[in-house]
Amino acid sequence: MAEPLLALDGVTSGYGQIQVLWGMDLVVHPGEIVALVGSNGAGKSTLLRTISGQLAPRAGTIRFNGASIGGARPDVVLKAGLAHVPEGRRLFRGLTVRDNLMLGAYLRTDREAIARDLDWVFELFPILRDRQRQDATTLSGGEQQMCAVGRGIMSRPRLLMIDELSLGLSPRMVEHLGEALLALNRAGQTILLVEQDVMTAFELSHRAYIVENGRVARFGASAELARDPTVSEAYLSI
Amino acid sequence: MAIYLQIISNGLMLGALYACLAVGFSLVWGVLNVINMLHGSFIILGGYLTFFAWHLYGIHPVVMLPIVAALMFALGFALQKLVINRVVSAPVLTTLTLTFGLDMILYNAMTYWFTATPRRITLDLGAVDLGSVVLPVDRLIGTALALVLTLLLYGVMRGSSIGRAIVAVRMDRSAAELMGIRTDRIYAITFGIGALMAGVAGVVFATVFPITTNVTGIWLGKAFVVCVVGGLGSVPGALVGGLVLGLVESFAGHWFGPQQAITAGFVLMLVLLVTRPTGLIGVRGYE
Amino acid sequence: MRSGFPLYAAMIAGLLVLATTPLYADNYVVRTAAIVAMYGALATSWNFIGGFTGYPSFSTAAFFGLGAYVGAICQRHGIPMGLAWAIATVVVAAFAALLGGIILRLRGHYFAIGSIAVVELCRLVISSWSSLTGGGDGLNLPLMPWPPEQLMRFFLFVMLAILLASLIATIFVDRSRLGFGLRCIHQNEDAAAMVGINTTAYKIAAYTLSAMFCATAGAAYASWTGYIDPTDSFQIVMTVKVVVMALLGGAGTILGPALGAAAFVLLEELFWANFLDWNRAILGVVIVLLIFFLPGGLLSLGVLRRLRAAKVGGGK
Amino acid sequence: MIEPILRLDGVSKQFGGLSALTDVSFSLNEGEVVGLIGPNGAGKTTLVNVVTGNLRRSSGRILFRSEDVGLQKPYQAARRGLARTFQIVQPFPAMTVLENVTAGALFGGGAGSLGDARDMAMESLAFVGLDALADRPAANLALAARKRLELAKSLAMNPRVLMLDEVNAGLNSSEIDGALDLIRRIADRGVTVLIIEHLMKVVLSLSKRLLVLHHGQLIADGPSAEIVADERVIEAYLGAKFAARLKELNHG
Amino acid sequence: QETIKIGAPLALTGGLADEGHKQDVVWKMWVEKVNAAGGIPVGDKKLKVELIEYDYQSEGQRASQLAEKLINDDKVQFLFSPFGSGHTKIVAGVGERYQVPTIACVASSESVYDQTLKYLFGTLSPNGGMTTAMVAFFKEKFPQTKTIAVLGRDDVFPKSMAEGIAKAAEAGGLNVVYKELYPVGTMDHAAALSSIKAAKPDWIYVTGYTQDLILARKQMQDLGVTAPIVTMVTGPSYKEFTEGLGPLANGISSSSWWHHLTSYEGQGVWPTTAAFYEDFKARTKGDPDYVHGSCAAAGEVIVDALARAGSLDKAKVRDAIAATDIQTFYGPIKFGPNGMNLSRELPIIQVQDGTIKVLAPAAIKNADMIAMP
Ligand SMILES: Nc1ncnc2c1ncn2[C@@H]1O[C@H](COP(=O)(O)OP(=O)(O)OP(=O)(O)O)[C@@H](O)[C@H]1O
Ligand SMILES: Nc1ncnc2c1ncn2[C@@H]1O[C@H](COP(=O)(O)OP(=O)(O)OP(=O)(O)O)[C@@H](O)[C@H]1O
Ligand SMILES: CC(C)C[C@H](N)C(=O)O
Ligand SMILES: [Mg+2]
Ligand SMILES: [Mg+2]
Repeated sequence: MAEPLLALDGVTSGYGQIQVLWGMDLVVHPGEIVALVGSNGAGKSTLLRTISGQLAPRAGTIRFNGASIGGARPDVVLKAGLAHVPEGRRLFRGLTVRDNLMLGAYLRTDREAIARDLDWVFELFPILRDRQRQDATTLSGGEQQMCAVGRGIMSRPRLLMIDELSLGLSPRMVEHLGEALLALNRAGQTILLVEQDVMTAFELSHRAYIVENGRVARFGASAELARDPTVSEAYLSI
Repeated sequence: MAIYLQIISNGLMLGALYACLAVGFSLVWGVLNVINMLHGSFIILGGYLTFFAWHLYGIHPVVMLPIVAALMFALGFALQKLVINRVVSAPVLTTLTLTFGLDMILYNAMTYWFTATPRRITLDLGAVDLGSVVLPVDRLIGTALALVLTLLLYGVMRGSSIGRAIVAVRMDRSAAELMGIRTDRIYAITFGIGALMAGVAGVVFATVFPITTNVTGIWLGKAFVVCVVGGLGSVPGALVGGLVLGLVESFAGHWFGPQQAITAGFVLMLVLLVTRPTGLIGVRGYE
Repeated sequence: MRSGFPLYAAMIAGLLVLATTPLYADNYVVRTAAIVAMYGALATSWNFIGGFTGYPSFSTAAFFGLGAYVGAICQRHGIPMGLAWAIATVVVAAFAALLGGIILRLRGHYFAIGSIAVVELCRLVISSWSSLTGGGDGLNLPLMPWPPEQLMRFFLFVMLAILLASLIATIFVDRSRLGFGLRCIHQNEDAAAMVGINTTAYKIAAYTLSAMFCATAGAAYASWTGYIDPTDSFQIVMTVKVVVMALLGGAGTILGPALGAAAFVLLEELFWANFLDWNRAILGVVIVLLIFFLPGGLLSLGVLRRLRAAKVGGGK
Repeated sequence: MIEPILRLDGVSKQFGGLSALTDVSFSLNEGEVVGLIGPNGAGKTTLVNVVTGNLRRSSGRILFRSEDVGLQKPYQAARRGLARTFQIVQPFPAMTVLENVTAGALFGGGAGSLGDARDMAMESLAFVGLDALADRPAANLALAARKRLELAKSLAMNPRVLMLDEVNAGLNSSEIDGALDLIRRIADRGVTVLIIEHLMKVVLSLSKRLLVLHHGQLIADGPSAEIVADERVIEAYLGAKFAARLKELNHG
Repeated sequence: QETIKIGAPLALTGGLADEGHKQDVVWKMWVEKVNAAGGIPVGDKKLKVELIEYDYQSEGQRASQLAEKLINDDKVQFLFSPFGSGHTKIVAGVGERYQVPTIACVASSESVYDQTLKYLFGTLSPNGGMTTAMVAFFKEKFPQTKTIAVLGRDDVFPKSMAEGIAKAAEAGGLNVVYKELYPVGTMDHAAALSSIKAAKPDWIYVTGYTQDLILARKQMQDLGVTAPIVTMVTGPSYKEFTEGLGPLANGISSSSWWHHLTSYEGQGVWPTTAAFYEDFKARTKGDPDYVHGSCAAAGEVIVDALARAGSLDKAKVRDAIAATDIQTFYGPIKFGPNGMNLSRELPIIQVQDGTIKVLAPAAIKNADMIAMP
């Protein structure tokens, strides 16, 4: 099988005294959508922060696209083609929706390509086109999530990591975002998705990892996990 | 009526100087969220550099402009990176007190080396007499320079990706990191620009006002007022704020006498603080 | 949980040390003690708005100066000294309440700037209102016909009384729902309103408290020096000094500000006696070091922790 | 009929040009548990903000126990018994969990003294099952606990009406089940609950009655069962796929 | 071996640094001379003089603190008060409290002395002496003078001068077309000057300390504000003024308390004005101005008083000083009931091509008044 795009091997990480990750192993192959699910505090966001360089791994290796990026600065990681859409959107107050999107392309210089990608984001999320001059932080939660994802796309990443896609979104919005992600993926975008709503996660992803207390508890093809009774018992009780 | 033309032109010329004086302060405040009590001393330091270059080596102030700019940028950059950066995200109480402490050091050093004796650059450029209005040439030049420099900064902030990054960092540091922006560098650059603008303001002032450590507080106070009047962290804000303050002081001075001139400025500031905390221009993204 | 004992003990001890200086030290030391007490009172007052409520107020010099002027004007109109001080206190408290209603709407940096502007504005108004204040001439107060030692002792005790009053007020507030409410505001003003705290009223109360004792101190100071003028009565430097003192001791604690004031004044004396040319710079260095290495103030030092008593209000 | 405890009457809210709420009218009856759903940006949070005085309504009347409270300040709302939780939880970070709740009891709950307030606080901490963490600083609670803290704080203010803005967002299934049970018990105390939620599972299992906001307008108000079948609601909010999923659940 | 200690809080840095250094120079000069002569005779022995100076950095509160320090720690028997009426008021208050005789050499505003301070004595004569005489003199020289504009610094001395001149001018039949005070720290006089320009006065009278005046003069030039007579008090009394302004200083008139062209004789280490002038010239290469003269005279007052008191007893010395009636190189010194040196004819001066000329009194005049160039 082809060389994985992202490969974590025994990564541990945390904040100050608090250790959160206890040796995570994880791979993402080009063209995949991989989902990370797990309860609150499991360490999903911490994992993403560690990959994107906001936290330095305390042990283990992170290889991206053949090169080791463990402990590299966020800008380096991003340049390498790894974008991180943070939990809770984190849009820039005081900047219009458009400017927020443009900041996604901060490290890029190819003007016309940027313009094309902006258009493409507006097609994915038409509401943003109408609101492009509004202060991004006065958008509703859902609108903000779209803007955040769009901002991630604007950096033209090899791998797009999204934390808590559906947090605070209406079912319809989740569905809409889901379709958007699938469309992205069909266009060749590899995606690592952190998701609370396990059902959505399994529907969207090819493979999934279940994280518990900073370790991988289970992983495998999403369809199979979804069918697995023990899993649905723990996570799918609607 | 002639008198009013004069009053207005006085106000505008003064205002341009104020704008130039405040814009760096406003930027640092807006972006680093730090009230830089050093600003007044930075201005005077720029003035001293200009004066001694002129006094000892006969270097013309205009020639000193880029040199002072470079030196002050370096100073500001270093100061932020080595000292201020360590508390940059602390509450206003901490940062303000820190810069105040730093100012005490710089102030003391300047008073010790240069003494409090006011220094003056006398170019004696005369004045253009338009009959009803007289415009001192040195002020005209100062005004022009002030405007050019301020607009230059605006161009940088608005056009360059550095400018955009500065705003992003101003709003959300860690999210900015995820955009590939190096926040520590941006902070240092911003503070550098702030010091740079203070320095060049000093150069301009050296030809118009006396240079002495006694007035650091006065200029700092003006910077406060201009910022609040115009709106924080914004170049256009500083420009508007400066001009408004200049005019207000000029008219108040004419109508109610010089004693009320300065008071009027502060009253205006307090009123705006309460009624329109974002200033006349308001807080916006760039700038 | 927390016992007030070490707190009170330390407080009494400190006051006694200051109060007994006349017994063994010369007048200049007594004067220094009085200055310590005065700044102690100023810093302790600042603590209400700056420490408990977390509003970066730089108005101290305004209240001090106004107190001085109101007191002076009263005395010049033949009102006896004590009464003049009382009037000064009340008038300035009222002024602070009104002013607070306006500028306490501001937050963070805007409030800081606003509160500094107040100092400048007061100075300008006082100096241009010559008919009442003598403008730049300043005002002379009736000199007190006492021998210097007695005079000095008198003002030492006056300043100590003001300090004590401000400390008692602090302890009282700290234990009351007011203190608790203020600390909530400090933490998160919106959430505070959400749980039913009348934030506006509470902030005004804190601001007024922070003004009162400054006013009394100012009025007393005026009677003491016998001459005041605008430039020396409204000094930005003084305003910031007081804040630094509070931080130095530990903002938001009961004894911290007073302790910080003592430490600061003594340091200043020291540098001043020994390095005239550089004393200002040295103080600057002290401030910088303080910010970096002692952000919690002296009371965050292990030894003194136990005096820290006032942790988040009323939590008992 | 009995007087509704909270009644909105033609309430609108504009932000500059944008109209976040348009002529919204409905009323809540004492003890009712009502769900408020609607797409993102429909104006749900804005609605809550307007009722609690965090935002000033542009027009219309807001009646609490038939008293017009349209101009009240947040703290007044709190003292009247109009409590709410925040979509983004807002604790007093440096205070302990207990102190956080004590604040609610003391200022909102009208406790006579600090002592009483602490007792009331302990009680509602026990109620939400946080009593174990009472002395932890609120800052380092995990999300689920923080949301419970938010609830405990509101409870300590012994509210008449409690508005919950997405208290369950970000919780996993087991945690949600806990929350559901908790909210039910709150309702059993006779507290009127307006629950804003995107997780239909939660909304449906709690509330017999649903309000649907869309583009700031109230497009539906009625029994849950009917609402989820309502074409416009499906169109505007649920989406065909989810509606289908719901159906088979109800049958299966 | 006991010494006579004189304490001097001085502004060696800050806004009044220049002025502070003037005082510093002369006093040091005087102390050396006295001690070289074996000291000051008190009773039957001669005591050396020790001068203790502290820098109060031009900050009033520090001035009073240092005064206390001088009295308590250094146990000085006399105080020399610092420059200017404002700070003199502050220091005098302390001296009074400790009953330490305080000599003010650079405070000339009655308001300083009107507060019944028993221990304060001033070697300058009241400001009044500089206003009425000047109005009369200018009207005589420039009969067409009808209007005057006054701009003064809002500070003890400059303010009292501004008000004094306005009164005197009205009394003298002039019309005051503009009278305003500018606050301490004003950097821009454009507004005021523009208003003055519009009023077209025959006489412009500006008061302030040297640096204010240089600034004002320069901005007058910039804005083309002028009049036949331009007076600045006390600018031209100082060489800093003329040096700072160069040609711009020409034509500016002023008044002063003393000028080295005077030829007084009397007791003390300097028998004649000339003697003082020589010494000073030799030491500083510059001309002395009234501040120098007045400060040196302050020393003489102490010498004389001690001789008569015959002891260092505070009260005795104080009474001796009060009874002073001597002739010195600086002129006669005799204190009025309020402790100020009695009025006398004060020099009216004008800058003419770069140097100070004396226009009056006739006795020492060395040039005729010219109109502003
Ligand atoms: N900045 C921080 N400092 C200290 N501890 C933190 C910090 N951020 C998170 N933690 C702790 O790390 C653990 C994992 O947090 P993380 O946010 O990674 O969980 P998560 O899986 O993303 O949960 P959620 O679904 O709520 O986002 C939690 O116990 C949390 O309390
Ligand atoms: N302060 C504001 N200024 C301008 N527009 C605002 C402001 N607050 C909210 N809005 C707008 O009002 C609309 C309603 O926002 P609101 O937060 O109430 O939606 P919501 O129903 O809570 O959405 P979500 O479920 O995502 O939280 C949104 O379009 C939002 O952009
Ligand atoms: C500068 C001098 C004129 C001082 C002046 N004599 C005064 O009383 O302040
Ligand atoms: Mg997370
Ligand atoms: Mg919402």
